[in-house]
Amino acid sequence: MIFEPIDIEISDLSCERDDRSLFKNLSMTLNSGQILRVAGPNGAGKTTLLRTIAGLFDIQTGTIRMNQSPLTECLQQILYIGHKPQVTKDLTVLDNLKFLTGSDEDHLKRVLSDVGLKGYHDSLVKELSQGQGRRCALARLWCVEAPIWILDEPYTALDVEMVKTLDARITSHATAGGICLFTTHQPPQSLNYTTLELGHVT
Amino acid sequence: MIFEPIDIEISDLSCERDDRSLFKNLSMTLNSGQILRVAGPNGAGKTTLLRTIAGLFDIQTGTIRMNQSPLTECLQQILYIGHKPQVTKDLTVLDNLKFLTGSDEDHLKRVLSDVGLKGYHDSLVKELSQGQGRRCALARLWCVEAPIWILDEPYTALDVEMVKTLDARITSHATAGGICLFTTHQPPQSLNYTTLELGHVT
Amino acid sequence: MLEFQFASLTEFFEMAPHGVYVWPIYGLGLLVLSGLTFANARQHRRAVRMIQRNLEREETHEP
Amino acid sequence: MGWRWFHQWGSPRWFYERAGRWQLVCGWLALTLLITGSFWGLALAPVDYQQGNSYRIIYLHVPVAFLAQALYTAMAVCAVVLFVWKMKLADVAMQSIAVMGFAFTALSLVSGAVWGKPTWGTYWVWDARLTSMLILAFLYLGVIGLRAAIQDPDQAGKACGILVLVGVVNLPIIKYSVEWWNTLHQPASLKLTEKPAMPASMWIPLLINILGYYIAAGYLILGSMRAIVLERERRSAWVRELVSHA
Amino acid sequence: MSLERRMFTRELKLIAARPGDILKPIWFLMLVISMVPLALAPDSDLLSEIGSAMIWVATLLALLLNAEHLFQSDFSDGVLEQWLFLDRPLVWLVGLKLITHWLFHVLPLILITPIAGIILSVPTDVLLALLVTLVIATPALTCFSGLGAALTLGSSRSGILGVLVMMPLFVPVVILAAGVLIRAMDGSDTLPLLALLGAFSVVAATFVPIVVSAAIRLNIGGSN
Amino acid sequence: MSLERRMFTRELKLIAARPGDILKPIWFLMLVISMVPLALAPDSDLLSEIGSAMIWVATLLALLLNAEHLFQSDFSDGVLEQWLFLDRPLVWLVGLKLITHWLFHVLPLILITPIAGIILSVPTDVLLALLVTLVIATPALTCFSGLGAALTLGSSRSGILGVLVMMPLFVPVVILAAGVLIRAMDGSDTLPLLALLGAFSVVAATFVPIVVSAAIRLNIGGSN
Ligand code: HEM
Ligand SMILES: Nc1ncnc2c1ncn2[C@@H]1O[C@H](COP(=O)(O)OP(=O)(O)OP(=O)(O)O)[C@@H](O)[C@H]1O
Ligand SMILES: Nc1ncnc2c1ncn2[C@@H]1O[C@H](COP(=O)(O)OP(=O)(O)OP(=O)(O)O)[C@@H](O)[C@H]1O
Ligand SMILES: [Mg+2]
Ligand SMILES: [Mg+2]
Repeated sequence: MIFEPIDIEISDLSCERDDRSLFKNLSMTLNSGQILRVAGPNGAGKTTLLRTIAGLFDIQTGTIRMNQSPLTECLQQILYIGHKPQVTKDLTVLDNLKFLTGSDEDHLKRVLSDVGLKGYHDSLVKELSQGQGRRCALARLWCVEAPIWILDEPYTALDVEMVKTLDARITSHATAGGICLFTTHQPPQSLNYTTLELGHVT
Repeated sequence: MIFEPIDIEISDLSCERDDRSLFKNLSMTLNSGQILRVAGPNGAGKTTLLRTIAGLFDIQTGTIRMNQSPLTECLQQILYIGHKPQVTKDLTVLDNLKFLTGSDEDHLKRVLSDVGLKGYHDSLVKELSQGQGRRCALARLWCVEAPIWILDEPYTALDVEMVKTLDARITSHATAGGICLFTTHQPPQSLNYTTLELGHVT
Repeated sequence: MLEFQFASLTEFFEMAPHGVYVWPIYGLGLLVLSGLTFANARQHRRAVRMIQRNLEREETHEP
Repeated sequence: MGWRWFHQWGSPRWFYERAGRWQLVCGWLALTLLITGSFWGLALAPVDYQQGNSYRIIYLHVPVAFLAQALYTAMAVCAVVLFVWKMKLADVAMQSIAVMGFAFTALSLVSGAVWGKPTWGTYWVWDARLTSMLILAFLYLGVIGLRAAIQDPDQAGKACGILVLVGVVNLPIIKYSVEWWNTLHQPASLKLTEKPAMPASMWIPLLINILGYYIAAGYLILGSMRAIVLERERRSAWVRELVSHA
Repeated sequence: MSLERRMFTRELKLIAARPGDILKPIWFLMLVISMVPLALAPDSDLLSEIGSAMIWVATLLALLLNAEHLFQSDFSDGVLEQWLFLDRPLVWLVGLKLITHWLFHVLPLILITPIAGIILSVPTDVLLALLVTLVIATPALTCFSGLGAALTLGSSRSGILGVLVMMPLFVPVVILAAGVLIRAMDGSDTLPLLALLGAFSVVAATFVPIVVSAAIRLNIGGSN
Repeated sequence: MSLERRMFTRELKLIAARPGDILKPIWFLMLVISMVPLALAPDSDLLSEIGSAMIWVATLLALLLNAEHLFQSDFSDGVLEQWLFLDRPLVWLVGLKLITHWLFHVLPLILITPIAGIILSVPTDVLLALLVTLVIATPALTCFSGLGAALTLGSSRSGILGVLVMMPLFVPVVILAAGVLIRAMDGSDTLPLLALLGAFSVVAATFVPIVVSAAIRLNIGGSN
């Protein structure tokens, strides 16, 4: 599957939080096929930036446009996975994904075996280990057709093998013309990305 | 400061969870100065093992003794930091640490600047970024006199610099005769440790 | 001593004037007892089926 | 011999195999007794000169009410056994007794309430016995609710055990206080009929039914315990063997 | 499967996974109802006089307990923020959520009130009026408590705070319902008051979802 | 600073950080109290007859809402499991927690009841008796609700479940208190009943912390 060409245009974005300027006059354009890692020390404002681009945090100054139209009209194009688990602890893995993705059961089972959760489809999420829970949330990447991925520390709690699987998935998404923004503190080895460094603060 | 010699003797420890055997007949002895990394894929049982040794999860079969006496009598010797935040979101950084460590304010402020939270002592924990919150929880390592440290994924959400600081702290703890058990998926670079590999499952 | 206390079966079922109170109660009692019996049987059956399913799963995973 | 006999109860397998047979015996025995007793009570026992035919509810109401109270005690005994001897079977028993106990309590409440309509003219009065029965129902409900809320069965069992024991300490206090509350101010305007000097043809069927309901409860508890044992022991070799042969 | 059906089945699955969410308020209602005679004397005349009012207040409280969780756990799991990325307007989703909430969480409470009525010896005709007022008034109450729940999502331990914030809005509903019950006891005409209650519910159901979705958007913006 | 003082100051800080924890139950109490006259006819004879009982029930409910959070947030933050590593027996810490809870969360509720009494036109001497019963009975109620809270820590959305589970145990307390109030209205001697209530509280305060700490340990064992 190949996505339509898409671009995100960020201009003059500034954000101040807790009396501290996190980023100032940030301008950039992201095009189809681009993978961008937002880097920076703890508290630099990576999460804040990602949430702003995802439309979850109000823009303080500046503009963000997608294919020339304002952000709020294009939210369906975005897949956002953040710090929070994004899944309901009391539901099974399968039910969670069914609701979030709308895919059918067979497809989801195939996806689950891709992310190493084969046989766990009817475990409750709260019975999973930390990393297994993350895998469940990330399984959405194998289902959804949104071209823009915004992933906040997707590698957290994943073991080495799953990190590789995820890298491969992100690469294939970019090849298909999607855009991926992510943050992480351990730079991933098997991924081609550009880096946006946010100021040093802590 | 130098700790009294201490040893942990684990013999024949087995654990089964959710109908799956996580580890079986695990036996080992940990001595003063040892750093042990528990490794293994997601769901292997690392957290379960660490919680068992910390006395937070009931031993199913086997025994754990510290300096020849049963585990339950030596819990004050242990410092456990797990997946959960371990800090109260609605309190300030300083108040949290005051309660957990009992150290005085001046010392705590010094510790906070060691872990890169200088100037954040009266921020509420919920106003911190992910990594800053972890730093706050880890600040306890600079205050407490417990010889046995049990850390479950301490590196999560930390930036490169803080990872180094933490490595250094663990090393100095071991040099002083303490014991450190930890888990992580990205093997730390600047640390000398032995590894216990838990079985492959997922 | 043991004789049928009612003149006819209809009278027995009417149990004038309290049939409306007596019979539903006995009906409910029957319902509860049989319901619990049935529920137990079902729970047992489901346990067996779950174990069988697990065994089958293991067989497919083993080779 | 006594000790070994006691020890066998620690083995779920031993229990599962025996319980099947006992259950069968109990089931048929209870059926016979209940049919006999109920038919006798409904059709053959003489009419009560005061209450008319409505009194025939007694053959269900009284056995069930006795049972509702007895089962709570049984549950408490199981809790003690669980904590003292760490016997898993006691936890299983606790789980099934809670459900059966609630069912019988509810049945006695409903049958009593319906009986109240023709005799007292109202379904419910705040009589001491009725009130403490209602609270007993809530106690059972608490045990069931607590177990349902906790995922891990071992943990749920222990939590329920604590609750049951605290409840059993309180049960006499509740009963006493409710009685005292009811008689404090106004003499109860309505009373459960005092034990009448019944003719034998009235109390014999009652006795039969009491026995019948007790055995029926045994049958039901054994049945549900077997199912639970099977589910909890699903990993053990004997269960796997049993199921794969079935 | 359409998004609407997915939301609906999810709600059903959640209820199956946590039946307590439905049962707890019912249980609470019954306990409050049985505490009243215990704290008072066991005098059935007095009880039947205050019975229907007690049931109303207790149902109201049970409803509040219910609504406490309306959005909270989805919010803290991060599922609620995913609603923004769905291809339906937020108002629509909120309305859907409120409807399913009324169906699965409020209706059962109403259905249980006759038993409470029997325990407190409420006369049958008053009981009927009670049921009717509850059915007509609860949509408004549900909307308001939903608004309260949405407004307080941001505070970490909101608990019943949101509901308390909304309590003043409940006052007109309670007064109208009490009026209906008093008239029902007298045997006079209850229709005009019921119509007023109904109008209140309709207006609330029309406008409140818009406000609720604004409140949700607001609170998502402040969280991390 | 000794551990005891640390726990104490932490509790104070928490209250300062979330004043809602104290204010919500007070607010709830006042709202319930003001809903009752709204839902009933504004008949002050009837009100003063049932007033003190209503205040008792409302206080009980407010207390329960209070206790819901006794251990829950510390448990899910992982702070509660740190108690096991402190050099005090768990029972001692639990007792301390229950005492601070009573002081900071229950006492304010009791202090507010006179206002509720005025709203419901409860006579002064009955009001006095009400206050005394509340002071004497609430330690037992606090202990029981603490037990409920501890028992249900293991379930993900326990909410008021713990309270519901414990409600039957409140019955003796409510009945005894009702007895005191009725006697106070009559003007007869309330002392024996008060002594009984006091004994109940003392026994509960002695034994319940042991059971609570067992329950906490149990639930920590099952969590991750
Ligand atoms: C909801 C209403 C009622 C409840 C909860 C209830 C509860 C009970 C209980 C718990 C017992 C067993 C007492 C014991 O252990 O000694 C009992 C016995 C009995 N009940 Fe009821 N009852 C109710 C209504 C009635 C009514 C309306 C009648 C008849 C007018 C009635 C007649 C009896 C009789 C005759 C006994 C046996 C007395 C004895 O052997 O002590 N009950 N009931
Ligand atoms: N809820 C909040 N209220 C007030 N200030 C906040 C809040 N959340 C974050 N901040 C502030 O905003 C800054 C940036 O936070 P952000 O979460 O974007 O950092 P980050 O780069 O994602 O850090 P990390 O690597 O630790 O995840 C932090 O320094 C913090 O002080
Ligand atoms: N609360 C629970 N109830 C039932 N089973 C559980 C529970 N928590 C974990 N498990 C099971 O125990 C196994 C081990 O979990 P554990 O958390 O110890 O893994 P882990 O090695 O720490 O994994 P990760 O790297 O993902 O943190 C998991 O496979 C999971 O299925
Ligand atoms: Mg971040
Ligand atoms: Mg883990």
